[in-house]
Amino acid sequence: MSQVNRLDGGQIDRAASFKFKFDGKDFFGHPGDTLASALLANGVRLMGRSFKYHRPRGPLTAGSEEPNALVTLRDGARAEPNTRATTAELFHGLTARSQNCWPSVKFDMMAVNDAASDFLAAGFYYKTFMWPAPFWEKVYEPIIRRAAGLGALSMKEDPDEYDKGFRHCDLLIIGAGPSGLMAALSAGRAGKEVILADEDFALGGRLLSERLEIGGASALDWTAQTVAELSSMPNVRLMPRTTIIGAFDHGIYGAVERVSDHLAVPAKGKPRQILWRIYADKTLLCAGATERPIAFENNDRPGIMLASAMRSYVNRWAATPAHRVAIFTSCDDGHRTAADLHAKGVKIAAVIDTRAQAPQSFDYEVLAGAEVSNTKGRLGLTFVEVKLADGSSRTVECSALGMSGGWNPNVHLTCHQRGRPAWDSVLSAFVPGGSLPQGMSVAGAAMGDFTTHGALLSGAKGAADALGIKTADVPMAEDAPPKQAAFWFVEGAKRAWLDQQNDVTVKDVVLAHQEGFRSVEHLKRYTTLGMATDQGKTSNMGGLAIMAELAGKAIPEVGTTIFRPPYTPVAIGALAGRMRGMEFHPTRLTPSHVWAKERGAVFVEVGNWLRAQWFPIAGETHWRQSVDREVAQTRASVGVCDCTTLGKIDVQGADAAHFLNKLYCNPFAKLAVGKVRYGLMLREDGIAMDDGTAARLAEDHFVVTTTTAKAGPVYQHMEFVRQCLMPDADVQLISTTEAWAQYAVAGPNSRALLQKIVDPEFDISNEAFEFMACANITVCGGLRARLFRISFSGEMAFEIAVPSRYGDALMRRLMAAGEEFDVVPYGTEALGVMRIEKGHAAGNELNGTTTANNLGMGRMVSKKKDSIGTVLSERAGLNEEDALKLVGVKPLNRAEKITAGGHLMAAASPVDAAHDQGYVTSAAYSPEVGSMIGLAFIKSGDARMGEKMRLVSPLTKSEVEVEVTSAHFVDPEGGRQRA
Amino acid sequence: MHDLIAITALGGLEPRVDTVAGTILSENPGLALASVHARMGHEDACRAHLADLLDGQVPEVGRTVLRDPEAAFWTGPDQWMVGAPFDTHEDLAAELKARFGDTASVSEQTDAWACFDLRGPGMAAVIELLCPINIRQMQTGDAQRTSIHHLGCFVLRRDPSDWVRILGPRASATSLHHAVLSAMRSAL
Amino acid sequence: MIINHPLLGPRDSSEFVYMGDASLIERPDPEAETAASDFVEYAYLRDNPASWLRELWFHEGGDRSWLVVTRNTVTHEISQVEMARDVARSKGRSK
Amino acid sequence: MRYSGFKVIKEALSGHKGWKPAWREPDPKPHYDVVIIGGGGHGLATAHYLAKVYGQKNIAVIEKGWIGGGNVGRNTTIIRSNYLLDGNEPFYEFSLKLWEGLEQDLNYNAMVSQRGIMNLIHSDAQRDAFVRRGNAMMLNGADAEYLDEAQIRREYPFLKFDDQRFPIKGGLAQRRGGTVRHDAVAWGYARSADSHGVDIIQNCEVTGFRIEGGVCKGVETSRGFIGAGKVGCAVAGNSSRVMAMAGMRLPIESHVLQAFVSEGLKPVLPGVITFGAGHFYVSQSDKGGLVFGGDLDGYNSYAQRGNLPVVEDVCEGGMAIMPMIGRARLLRMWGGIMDMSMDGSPYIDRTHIEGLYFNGGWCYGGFKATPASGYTFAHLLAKDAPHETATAYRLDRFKTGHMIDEKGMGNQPNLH
Repeated sequence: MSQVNRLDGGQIDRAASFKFKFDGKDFFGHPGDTLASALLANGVRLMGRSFKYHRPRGPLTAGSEEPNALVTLRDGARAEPNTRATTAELFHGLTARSQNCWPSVKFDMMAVNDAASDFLAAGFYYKTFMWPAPFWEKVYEPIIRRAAGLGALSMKEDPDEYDKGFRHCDLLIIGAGPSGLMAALSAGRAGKEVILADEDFALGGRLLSERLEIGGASALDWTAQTVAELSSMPNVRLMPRTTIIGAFDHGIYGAVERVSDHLAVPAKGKPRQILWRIYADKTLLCAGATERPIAFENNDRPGIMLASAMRSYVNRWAATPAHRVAIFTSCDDGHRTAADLHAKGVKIAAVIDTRAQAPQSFDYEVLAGAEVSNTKGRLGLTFVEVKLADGSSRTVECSALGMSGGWNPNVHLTCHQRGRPAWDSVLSAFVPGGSLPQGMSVAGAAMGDFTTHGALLSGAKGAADALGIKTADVPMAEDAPPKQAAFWFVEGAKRAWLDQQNDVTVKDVVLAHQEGFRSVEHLKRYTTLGMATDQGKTSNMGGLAIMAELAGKAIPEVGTTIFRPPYTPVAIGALAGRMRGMEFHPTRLTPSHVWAKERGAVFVEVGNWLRAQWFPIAGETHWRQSVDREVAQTRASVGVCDCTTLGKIDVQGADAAHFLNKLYCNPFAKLAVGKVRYGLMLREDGIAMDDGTAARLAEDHFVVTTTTAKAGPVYQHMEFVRQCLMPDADVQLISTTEAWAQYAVAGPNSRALLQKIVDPEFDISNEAFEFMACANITVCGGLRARLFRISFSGEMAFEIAVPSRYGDALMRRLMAAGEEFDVVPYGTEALGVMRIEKGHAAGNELNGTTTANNLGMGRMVSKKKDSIGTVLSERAGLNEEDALKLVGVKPLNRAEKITAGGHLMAAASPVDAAHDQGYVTSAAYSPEVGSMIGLAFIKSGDARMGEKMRLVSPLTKSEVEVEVTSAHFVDPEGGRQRA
Repeated sequence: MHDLIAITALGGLEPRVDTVAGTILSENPGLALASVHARMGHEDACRAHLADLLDGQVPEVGRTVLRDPEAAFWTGPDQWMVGAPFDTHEDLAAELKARFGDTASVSEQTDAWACFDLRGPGMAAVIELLCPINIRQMQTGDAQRTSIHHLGCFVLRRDPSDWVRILGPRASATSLHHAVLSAMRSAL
Repeated sequence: MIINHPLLGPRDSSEFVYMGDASLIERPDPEAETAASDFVEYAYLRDNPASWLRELWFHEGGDRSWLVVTRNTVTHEISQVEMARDVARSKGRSK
Repeated sequence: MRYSGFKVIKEALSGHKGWKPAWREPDPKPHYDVVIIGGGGHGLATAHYLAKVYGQKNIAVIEKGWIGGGNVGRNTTIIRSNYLLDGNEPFYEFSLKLWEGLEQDLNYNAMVSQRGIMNLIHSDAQRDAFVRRGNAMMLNGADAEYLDEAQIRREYPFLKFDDQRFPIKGGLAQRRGGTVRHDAVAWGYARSADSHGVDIIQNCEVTGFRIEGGVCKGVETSRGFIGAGKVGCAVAGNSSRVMAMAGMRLPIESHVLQAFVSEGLKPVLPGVITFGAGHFYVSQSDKGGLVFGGDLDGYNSYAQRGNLPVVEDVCEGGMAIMPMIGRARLLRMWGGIMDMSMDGSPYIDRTHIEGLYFNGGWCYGGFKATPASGYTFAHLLAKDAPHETATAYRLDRFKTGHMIDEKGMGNQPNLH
């Protein structure tokens, strides 16, 4: 098909042609076209179907406020549902499909809903589908759900990348129409840092769509010169294709830049879109205005659109929706459209003006005091019926109808912080209200300055006022005072659309009112008015006006609606940026990672860390084989485990001991230099927060360890205590977690192994370096290191730390030196098995609800001193007689499984919540015990040793008989670790 | 002298260098770091020692003192990070402790951080895609802590001003490197 | 939001960790006879005003200072930012 | 007027002239037996059950603005009873059972849709915790189901399984969980309460309590004094503001929770899915929008709006687990005020002032609790004793040390 509706002129590049496809058919357009303008140029008016009644629809607008012309753009994984044809930039090879129709946009089976529309009035579903009860979910809802939605997801991963970025400026100007350009010019020339953002790909706003003059020359020339001057200023950044999506607190704006949406595929390494966070000292909103439609019978047919949109299509894109066009207007602006179209050679069938005093024209017929009473043409307008001033009717043949009900300032961003717009009775429109977001002011049509000169002037003044600079001189331009009278709907219409996408008609609003849904919020929710993808940009005001009429009140008394971010819908991918896939969270690698990978370790995510979980060797086919071997070999000889992930906090200062005494519930003041002590930290509410060790390296120097998971929160807590509770204490803190590679060397041969690498001047014999000792030492011929004699495994064990960059080499050295002892590297699984065998609490036990008492450490809580949490740990509810106590459990039948998360029931009790005795926190197979074992919190557990209980897990369908035991399955006396 | 071989934060034996459109990202393992935190009541003495070390200058809030061999930047109230060439000052913390004595708490920080130098005409555009720092206003000698892809980092603007140094958590060096390199490919 | 750090100037609030009412600085005397109920009130009861609130923010992604921020919970406007340590001292806290 | 399919057809054929207002707009009477402050879901449900189940006659619900304008009108519509602790689980299971019969009870289709909820599991420790929870649910008579990775792949093939930073290891499902058309809940309860004689008084703001000799005699309002035998306060989000007028400080902070909806899409999600390694949960509405949310913004707020960092955090979670939504667009974001309690669990209790009762602290669990909250609050108001499923929700539990802390985060509300 050729471009039958293409006119002369326009801002398109006719030298080049883009081939594109819509609903399987090939078309041609030009650079500078949108999909909508190119389709109109090709004589296509029908582009989509409405949500509820599946009415045939064409574009209503030429911009981002479009409710109707929604298509699925692109194919395959890049398919992008609900894309507005009116803003989609044409590119070579573009493909688009209409949506919400089957089998085709011209013949849509679901259009049967339209015939049944009487039964589908607002809120009908709340009143029916209730009987019989199961039918809602089994019958009715599936039918309704099948009809839901507009476009479809591809069901494939989005292949494009998105970036996030941050920009700062003195003045953010939102919208590059006359006021925005003038403001940018003023601020730019004054040397201020300026960002000028516009959602369009071309800067100029309405100037691109009008036949106007500025300063005696064409407005297009002025626009081009202005943009050129702005581009040359290093302090001005022009951001076309960028939508300011929201005004957030304190001058922070979200902006989405569509970097590659006008390309078939983004260039390699380049993002599809960028979400910018703009930090603006001041903001000038120059967002323009949106023309209002008029509600009349069948006002939704393809070919019926806003008059200003027609002007845009004709002037900017040289595309007319039809060659015979009528205009329905309540203000002078409709006549401007008629004049522009006429000038371009489009036949104006008539201008139907609601006003008796309508201006007349020599070029076309004007029907004053007339209204459109109906329209015809199922898939595209064929004629309109007009009720004339004298009450008679006539028809006007036309294939397109422009509606002009006046203009509404685009106040959306002024409301993002819940500010309310104010009513301007001269304009019969809402204008920005008093409480704007911090730093924001408004200029141009967004403020109600509807003339070109007014816009230029208010842009210049807006910039000057915001920045305290001189107001720039403004060129002359059109300055006709705006005349707009309110005209919202034609009386007596049966089906007159307000919200075209959601199919909300005047009648629905009347029904809502009749049923008591009279607040604006009730109206919106009951009828879905304004809830569609256009967020009611063209429909909310009409709904309000009708509510006002029904209530016999003025519009501002009925209320306003709040506009919420985003200004236009935003791709979820853009809001996520690069934080997806393997980049969702940063990955933390341990110092032995490279070595462990070489060694074939299986890794596991522990918070953001990746840790070696186990190290399979040849012949092992199941993880348990590896883990059992690692445990057995460690307990029999020696094993090495990377425990760098534990938090390490350097605590220094004269009051360091005093400080730790406050933090830990057990005493620390008298810990000797060269010694380590286990410590339990409580939250102020008396619940255990974290445990770890504190090593006293010097009188005024401790190294505190935390669990891997709590390193951050514990550090924050320590800073709170230091700065807010003990502000005069001489204590300094810094995290050193990643500075040191720290390895546990555990097992009866651990000392012998370490003696091979610890420099000989350091005696690490049991006498010189007993259990819970610590020291600064050197290894491998002089490398500074720290050595701690602590044990998580229950074996004789050490933890040795060296600067992280040497961690890899130290691990290799330990493995080499340990060959003679059959040294084994072990991972987090074996670590877990050995700690469960020893009954050490870990994250599963320190779950944020357990007390020292529950953990069997009640006696550790010092009564002699005040520490965080001690007072509240004494509350009755935390010290009841049958409080949970940490114990061990093992199956009576060794072959049976202990399920972590299983609950414990007394031998003969019913299995229900009322008889719940506790739960298993951790479970593992213990090579030493020869069966699975578990740690459990059981009511009065410490008094129930030997009791036979049932471990039930209905979720995993298991029930096992267990015996309550001590939590210390291995070496309960602790002889091994002291050896 | 010990015989253990160091690896870089990215896990290699040699530092990594990447170039995109003339802007260069290089891993820098040659930096020894130690934090110096004044003891309560010894703030003035601590500053005096610091000034003594840094040719009479003490980095004020948000600033660095850039000089050789030792340099420093402000990290918090009465707290600084001191840096020096690793080859000559590997045990920087011990050197500083000897100098500062009881006037400051000193902690070795060398391997807490991975260090990347980003340098070239596209530096500012890359930084804009990484963190909220106002790079157009940032002066040579400014130091800011910021967040890059959820990683707490220091960004120092060096001399010449097309050069920033990024210190990020060492264990996440791979993620940080990936983030910066992706931003370079995107912006440049 | 932007928090105007007393030392560092304006910083994005996403660099901070929030803890809540700054009355948490005023930890009761554990030796007092009423300590048990004082601590319950301290730990659990809040004014929670719909107006100005003094609250604790930790500059986790910055200089690790705790700040006391006076912020309006209805408008999010911030009127004052202080170093929590100074506030603690002014409340008589010491070691 | 009863609603039915026949009625809809009849009205359609006669121009919808016969529909009556869903509720009256009465002026306040000088005295009621029970005055409920708050015309949200909980307050309206309380009135419904007081009238219908507990046979009370003289009841008013007073609402500052329009009914259903608070959190019942701004949530993510999820219902479930997948709680861990004995203080909570029986209550939420009771609520789920009430949801299951709600439409017939109210003669209003609130579109209760039991499409199931599935919590994804990403680590061994998380699995242990979820197994414990699933067992607790079943021991309390609720349904729960453990799914292994293979089952998740079969049922949710569109999730991201490969190159996943936190691989999916399984899931805990509750098939009876699901979603409800949230606004319809308020309207349905209001219409039913109204039909049982309850006066629903909109645009009537409480400005004070009249308390004499330790006894609450009624409320001062913008429409004059309204006397009451008993006053029940159900204004979650604003509990502290209202109860401060009675001189009470509460164990509550108000926080903003944002929620989001995408443009309408053809149905893809079978039920509710929650990501276990980030802040993201999602379902799809009957209109096709993806309804999703994540974590609190984290700071005290009454502003009903949030900020970008949390928007981004939530979308990051969404893209991590479900990268097919990258090209779907976020249509709207909004914020609700959450009554964040000190242990993450609510309060339904008498106060120290005779005749004054309190219901609040719902954190972000309020919507799913609506029926049981109304029922048990009605029980408390009618019988002066807690309902058997709500015995743990005492205001003094922090004094006694009987916290109900599902997440184990302690006395910091923004972490629950």
